[in-house]
Amino acid sequence: MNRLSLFGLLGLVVRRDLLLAMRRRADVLTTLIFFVMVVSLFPLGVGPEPEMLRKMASGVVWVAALLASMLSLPRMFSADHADGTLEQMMLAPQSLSVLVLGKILAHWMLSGLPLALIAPVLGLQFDMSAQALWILVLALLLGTPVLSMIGAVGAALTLGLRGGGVLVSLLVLPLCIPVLIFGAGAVEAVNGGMSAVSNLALLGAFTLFALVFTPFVAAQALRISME
Amino acid sequence: MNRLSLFGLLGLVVRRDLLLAMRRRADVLTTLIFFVMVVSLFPLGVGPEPEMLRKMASGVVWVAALLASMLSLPRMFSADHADGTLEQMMLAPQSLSVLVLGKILAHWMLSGLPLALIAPVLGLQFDMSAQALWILVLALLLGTPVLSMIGAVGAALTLGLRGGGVLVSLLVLPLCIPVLIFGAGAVEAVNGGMSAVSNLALLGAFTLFALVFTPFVAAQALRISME
Amino acid sequence: MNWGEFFAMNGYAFYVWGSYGVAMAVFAIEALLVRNRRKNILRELKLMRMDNEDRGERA
Amino acid sequence: MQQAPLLEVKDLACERGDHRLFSGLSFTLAPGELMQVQGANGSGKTTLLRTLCGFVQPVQGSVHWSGQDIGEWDDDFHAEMCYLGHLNAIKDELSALENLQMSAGLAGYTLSDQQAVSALRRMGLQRREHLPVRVLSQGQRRRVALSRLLVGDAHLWILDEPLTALDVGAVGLMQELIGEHLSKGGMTIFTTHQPLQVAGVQTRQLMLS
Amino acid sequence: MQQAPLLEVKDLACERGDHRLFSGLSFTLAPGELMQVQGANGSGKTTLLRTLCGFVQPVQGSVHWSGQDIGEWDDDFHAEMCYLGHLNAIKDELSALENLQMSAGLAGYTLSDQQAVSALRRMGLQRREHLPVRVLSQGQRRRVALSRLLVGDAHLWILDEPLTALDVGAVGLMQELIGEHLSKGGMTIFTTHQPLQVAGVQTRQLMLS
Amino acid sequence: MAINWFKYSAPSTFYGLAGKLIPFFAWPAVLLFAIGLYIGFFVAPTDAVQSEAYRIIFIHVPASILSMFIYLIMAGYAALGLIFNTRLSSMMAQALAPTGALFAFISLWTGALWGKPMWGAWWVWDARLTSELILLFLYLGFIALQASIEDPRRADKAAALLAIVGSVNVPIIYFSVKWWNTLHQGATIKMSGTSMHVAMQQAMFIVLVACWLYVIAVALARVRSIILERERNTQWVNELKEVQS
Ligand code: HEM
Ligand SMILES: Nc1ncnc2c1ncn2[C@@H]1O[C@H](COP(=O)(O)OP(=O)(O)OP(=O)(O)O)[C@@H](O)[C@H]1O
Ligand SMILES: Nc1ncnc2c1ncn2[C@@H]1O[C@H](COP(=O)(O)OP(=O)(O)OP(=O)(O)O)[C@@H](O)[C@H]1O
Ligand SMILES: [Mg+2]
Ligand SMILES: [Mg+2]
Repeated sequence: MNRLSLFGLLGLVVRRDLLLAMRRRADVLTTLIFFVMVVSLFPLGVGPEPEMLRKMASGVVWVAALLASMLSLPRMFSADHADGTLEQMMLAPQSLSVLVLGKILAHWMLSGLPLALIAPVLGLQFDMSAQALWILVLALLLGTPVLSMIGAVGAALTLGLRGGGVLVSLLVLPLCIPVLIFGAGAVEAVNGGMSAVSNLALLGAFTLFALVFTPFVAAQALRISME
Repeated sequence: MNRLSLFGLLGLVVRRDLLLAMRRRADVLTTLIFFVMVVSLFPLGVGPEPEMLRKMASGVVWVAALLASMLSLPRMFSADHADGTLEQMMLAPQSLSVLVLGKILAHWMLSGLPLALIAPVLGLQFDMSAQALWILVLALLLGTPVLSMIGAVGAALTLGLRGGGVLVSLLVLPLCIPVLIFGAGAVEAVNGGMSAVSNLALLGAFTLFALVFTPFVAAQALRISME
Repeated sequence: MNWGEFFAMNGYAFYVWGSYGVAMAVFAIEALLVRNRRKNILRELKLMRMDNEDRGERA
Repeated sequence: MQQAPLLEVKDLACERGDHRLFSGLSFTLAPGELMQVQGANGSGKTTLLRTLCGFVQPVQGSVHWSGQDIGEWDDDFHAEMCYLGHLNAIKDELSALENLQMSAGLAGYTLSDQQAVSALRRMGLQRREHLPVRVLSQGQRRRVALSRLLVGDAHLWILDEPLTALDVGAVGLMQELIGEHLSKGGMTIFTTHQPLQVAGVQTRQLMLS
Repeated sequence: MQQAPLLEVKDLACERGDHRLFSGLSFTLAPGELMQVQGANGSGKTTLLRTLCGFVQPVQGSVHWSGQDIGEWDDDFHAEMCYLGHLNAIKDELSALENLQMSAGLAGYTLSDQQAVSALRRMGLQRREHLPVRVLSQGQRRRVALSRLLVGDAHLWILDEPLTALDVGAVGLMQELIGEHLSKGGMTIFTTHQPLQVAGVQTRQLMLS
Repeated sequence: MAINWFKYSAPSTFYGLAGKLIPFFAWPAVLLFAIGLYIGFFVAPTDAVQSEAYRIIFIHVPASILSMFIYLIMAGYAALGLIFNTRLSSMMAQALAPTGALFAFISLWTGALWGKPMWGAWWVWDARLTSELILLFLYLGFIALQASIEDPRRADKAAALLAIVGSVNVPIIYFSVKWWNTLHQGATIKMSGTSMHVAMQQAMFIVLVACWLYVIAVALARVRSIILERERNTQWVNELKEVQS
């Protein structure tokens, strides 16, 4: 019997969540389709003027990304909670934070990453320039992990509650506003002829900051919710 | 023992759902707050220029209303399902459609109506004109019942399923697009100096059409889900 | 300065009195809600106590 | 003297998932009769009762009520029956009184405060009529659900484990109530894992394996 | 010969909601000992076991493992115990083999296919190792969960109704497994509503009222 | 003589103490409101630029300041409750949240009514306004989370964690909103350049103190109800004379 290292454990959790997601693919696709749908609703609601659409494109994509990752949040821990796996995770002799980090990573790979990859296609619908599209993808790649991380805290806090779905959005959306601002700001900076570096750097800084604290906080939240 | 008339029954169901909502006020408020929050996210993503905000206002409010009523849908039947009241409703010697219509009405009073009433405040944030605000409220009042009605069918179909939340959005959102287009279009017509009457008339027609069919369809969907 | 002028607030009456009116109304409503909450819990406690005594007598 | 049967079940077969629970089940129930459905956990008792109500469509056979097939949701039948399932169908947020009135309303008739209170009293819920059901104990919650039987005028009672969470006194009361119901020409079909004896009535047994 | 107790519970009191379940509970458990927690439904058995695991914070008293308070989530303690609750902690989508390997991974060690398969065989799951757990019967699902006990090296087993859904053969196997575990110096604390006798070991009883 | 503070952190003793303290905060609050508003409306002169509309400031600024302070205090209490497991501090946090939300609302409302005559718009997406709105959302999240968890101990801990995460985020949110706003448009209109009259400062300060007293009184009154709700099954609650009568 070989003991697992911390990294081994992290890898295991990520592999496990991805495997489970592959076995029930519908869940992953639904997030993506929701994202596409919300973004596509806008031109319908706002009207087809290309000038305006181009201006609002990055904002709309970011808001839609925010909402789409909100929607997939309640599922982050609930399946493990319902079948008792979460109990076993909390009894693991390793730090729960590492397990939570693994789950966050897997969540990002299944929600943030696909959104970032499909965003250019949606950006084209809004007539964004090639450079802006690049920055949009980069910003999404840097920013969406924060959504998953703060989201993990919210999901852990609302675990098993009635009306969890709207509640988790209510808790998490305000905390994600900085990411939204700098994420959407990056593209707009490029559109305005400025450099997006400072925006992207800030997004990266948020990610690092969140990476340090949120797994621990989410682990504490899980402990509170399990009692 | 006095037999209840159909109207009496309808009134009873509506009163009952409103009473329950009053006893657990948090649920109602959460939908409303979610709506306010999503609307407020947009300027943060798109930027604070009043000119552009004014143009996109009605679209944003409509999309947010759509999302907010989507999110409150799963709760429409799930509480009654979980505690067995739904079984008793289906055994009522009256038409199930009437009961469903009552629940739809109550849902609208608790989601659509508050959204319509708070929309002017949000419209002010986007610097909309007084006339546009009026039309916005009117359009919401005429259009949101359709969302509740189509939503009831979706909620009934996904009753008790895993991942019901996103699933119901997927089913219902595409069906609600016409409402979105004409609802947002009404305000834009006024902004463009045209009359909003045709838009509003169409919304009203949708509502009547849905009123005739959806209660029956939702009742059938409930029967299928209960098996 | 007479009262009419005072209440007119130089044309800004709606804004000024709207602010103070709502603020004071909010304070009053909050105080009322707090009092109601206390009344409710006290009534419930009394009911519970009577209920307990009732059960004690029967036992 | 035996009356003509009102409920007739003919050659019934039910499946859940891919699994055949029972088949070729036939029986009749006449006014004044009491029938207990027996069987191990998972043998299909609940499924049978829910088939009688019309929630579950049988894969074969049919259920008749006074000669008519109830296959298609039948409001006349529903007006004459009262079903009490595993779930209590009461709302935590409402008081016992409100719950009873709401249930009556959904079943299609109005109930004065007077009638509702006296039914609740009969079920042993004195002075608890106005408390939110949330604070009641499990047994008391079950009693609120059972008091629906008292206020309705259904001919056929379908009771799925009515004795769950009830104490000895309440079990006695239930036996009494069922006895009264039968003596007025009612019918009862029920499941239970506890013994239930109604004085002066022979309980018919239906065994599911 | 009696060994020094490893698990010590001192003056424990637990509440759920506003309700005091038990208080002043003290006992010790030494290697080779077997303890059964008894009590009516809702008397707090599950709560006690979950308090031992650290899920529930006691309102008073403490739990010690080899002399150390486990009040603050203690990884050393967790490395030496194995908890099996009401829930099976298995994933419907994965096969029995994958489930066992994942559980081992979460408990901090890797397991070769060889080891996992032989544990599953021992639990009577031959030729079912690669089926998704979804299609297994309730008893077989419980067996998958129990096979975790075979592959770990925990000193203390905490089992909440381990016999649920098990047939006679599996109950015998469980008695055998617990006997082996105790003879190797392990400890077991469990609850059950069925009788469970381990040959050659006296079961200590703990009564919650 | 040293006061036994620990004794007062028990809900049973604090219940009585709070009951005695409330009048000492409530009446001065009323009095100071009256004085402050008198000075504000009758002593303070009319502003050269904003005419009479500026008088909104006497309620707007105290409300704004308090809405922010209350969040900090609430988060502090919540953190204390989480770390030291003192029930009373969690109850205080719970009691403060609605008041904080109401002050945030008053700030937004009065600000909007001020903005219309000054800027010609009820609302602009200015950094300060936006972050006040987000603060209101944070309050609502705290209240909603606490309200939707049945078990009070879990509710306390979960809400406390949320409040702490929120208070770490508040500065980040504030600065990002500021940055976002200035990136897009020039400086928004500011209060007239003239320095404030002494009477204005006095009025504002007195109303501020009055608001503080009001907050304390209301929080104490509310925490008394919360204590009763939470401790409904204890002996001492049943022996209270307001329950006995
Ligand atoms: C919805 C609209 C408004 C909101 C939410 C709002 C919010 C705030 C907040 C949070 C503060 C406290 C800031 C601090 O103490 O540092 C404040 C103070 C202040 N606000 Fe507003 N405000 C609004 C509208 C206005 C308008 C329209 C004006 C003036 C024309 C204004 C002028 C001031 C002044 C002068 C102060 C106090 C001076 C200071 O502390 O710097 N506000 N407001
Ligand atoms: N929706 C469903 N899909 C698939 N299988 C089902 C479904 N509902 C029930 N079953 C299965 O049908 C069988 C019969 O269930 P039923 O509830 O009728 O049993 P029962 O006799 O009432 O048992 P108990 O004594 O536990 O109440 C069970 O094996 C159950 O697993
Ligand atoms: N989260 C909770 N909040 C409030 N009360 C709870 C909670 N969890 C359990 N309880 C109550 O605590 C009591 C003890 O529950 P517990 O699960 O420990 O009982 P048990 O002895 O394991 O019963 P069983 O034999 O049915 O498994 C029960 O009355 C239950 O209703
Ligand atoms: Mg059953
Ligand atoms: Mg148990």
